[in-house]
Amino acid sequence: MTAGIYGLLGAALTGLGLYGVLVRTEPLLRILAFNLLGGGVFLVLGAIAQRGAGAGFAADPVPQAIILTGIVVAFAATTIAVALVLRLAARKDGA
Amino acid sequence: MSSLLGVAAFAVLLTLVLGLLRVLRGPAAADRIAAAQLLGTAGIAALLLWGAAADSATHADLALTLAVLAPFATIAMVRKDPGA
Amino acid sequence: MSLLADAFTVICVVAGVGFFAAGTAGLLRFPDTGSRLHALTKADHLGLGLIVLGLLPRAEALGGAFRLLAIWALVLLASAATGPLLARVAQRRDPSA
Amino acid sequence: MIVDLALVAGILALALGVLAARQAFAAVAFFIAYGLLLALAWARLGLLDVALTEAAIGAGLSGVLLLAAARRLASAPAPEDPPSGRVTRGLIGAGCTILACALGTAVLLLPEPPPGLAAEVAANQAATALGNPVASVLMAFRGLDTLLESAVLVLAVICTVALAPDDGWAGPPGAPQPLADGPLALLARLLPPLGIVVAAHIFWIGVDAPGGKFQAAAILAAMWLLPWMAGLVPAPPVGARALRVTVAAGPALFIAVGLLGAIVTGAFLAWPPGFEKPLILLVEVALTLSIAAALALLVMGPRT
Repeated sequence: MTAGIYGLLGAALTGLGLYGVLVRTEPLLRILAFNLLGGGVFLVLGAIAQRGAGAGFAADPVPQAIILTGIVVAFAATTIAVALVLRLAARKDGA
Repeated sequence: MSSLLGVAAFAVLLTLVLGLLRVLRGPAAADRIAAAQLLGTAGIAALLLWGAAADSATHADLALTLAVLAPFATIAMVRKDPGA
Repeated sequence: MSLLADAFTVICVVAGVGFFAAGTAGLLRFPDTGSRLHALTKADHLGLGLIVLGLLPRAEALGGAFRLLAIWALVLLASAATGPLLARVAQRRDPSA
Repeated sequence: MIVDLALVAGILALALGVLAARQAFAAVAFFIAYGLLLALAWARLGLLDVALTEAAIGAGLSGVLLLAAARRLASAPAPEDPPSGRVTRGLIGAGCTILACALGTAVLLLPEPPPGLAAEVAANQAATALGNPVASVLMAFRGLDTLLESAVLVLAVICTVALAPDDGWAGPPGAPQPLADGPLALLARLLPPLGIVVAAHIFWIGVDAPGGKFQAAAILAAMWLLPWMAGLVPAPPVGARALRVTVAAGPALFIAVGLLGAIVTGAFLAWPPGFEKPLILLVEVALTLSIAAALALLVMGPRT
């Protein structure tokens, strides 16, 4: 049941994040919304991992490993996005 | 005993969620970040209590990670721009 | 002996939770940033300290107790360093306080 | 159960706060608190490896990156797209609601028992000589994912450095930091030694319990960033050979060991039998240092 609650939270965050990415106009807020979207997807995956607990594990380790990889890759993508936004801002100033 | 620790963890978590109101209301940026730092400490306390209730050492490691990284958001906020 | 240790744990944890509640109340109710910071740094870290103290008798080994104390020390160090910084920012933004 | 509902309510409130925030600063503050609560939620779900990563990256490094960006954008805002009209927003809202409802239904309608790979992992875990199943998956069963992920980090560093303007190229990464005084300088001297010990602890327990290289690397990166943020030490120039070698060494060693596996056992990234544990630990140490250097460079960002 715990997994169900967090899975629903993940679904809600996915919808909210996607809405923010599409509707907000400030680049930094779009990046934040994109991270909310990512967090939602990870939570859905995590809920599935927890439901798949078995063989003596608290949760299915394969989705867990995928979430770990996903968090790090999402962070790398965020840093590139932030660097791009800062560069855009600096360019507009210079032009 | 462990159920009592669980209740204590819940109480700390409740203060954490109430503290969110200050993060959401502000008004100054310093208020928000200070409240976020309090949330960090409350989260550490809740994790320690959960860990003691469940006899899990990993919860304490998680609390340790949070404790090491706790000051970073605050420092990032108070750093002035070198030019300004 | 174990009953005594349990009583110690209960008293300390309950007191610690009380400090957390007081800190949060101060954070929500105090009128300006400065006093809110005061509520936060005092009550909050005393609260964590009491909880750490209460959990010490339950630590499984010396390592566990050391880890608990290290967590508290780290939080104290962090708050000692960031408290003045935050207060300076609050004063710069709000000279009336 | 009530605990979980309170956490979920808090996370949702913060997510709405991020979306509705007027200033970037407030949105980032909400996002930092959101990352903290998300780490607690992972702990409640019992996915402690993920909780540790989220605590280190979501609540720690992201805060530094985003607050610095918000501060720099406050003085020189980036160009914005024109806001979409009311009808468009309504349609987007409806679409996102449908997506969320569909996902929620999918979560609730998962088959019982849900399909999973836990049994396969349990059956083969002994072969990796690691006690932490997640570490087994990361280093052995899905080793290619981990290798590609470290390659993604190297690529991200290259992208970030390439974004520096011509006059900032090959200088130190990140905007120069003002010199700190008093409490911050003290913290920047006291915390890194403690943090490195904690990182080593988290790395070492990761062999048999939740923890491991990403988490340790994130803490190490933070410990490098702290003296830089306090203005005590300048960042080394991006062109410094030691820095480039550190960033590339982990993935390179991983590929080399993978090729060794290809020669000895006939499969790329297969660990030679009998040497699994020492080789995995060797690669993990190298990866930790590489990931830490890459994360720190990514948080500093290009010199602008």
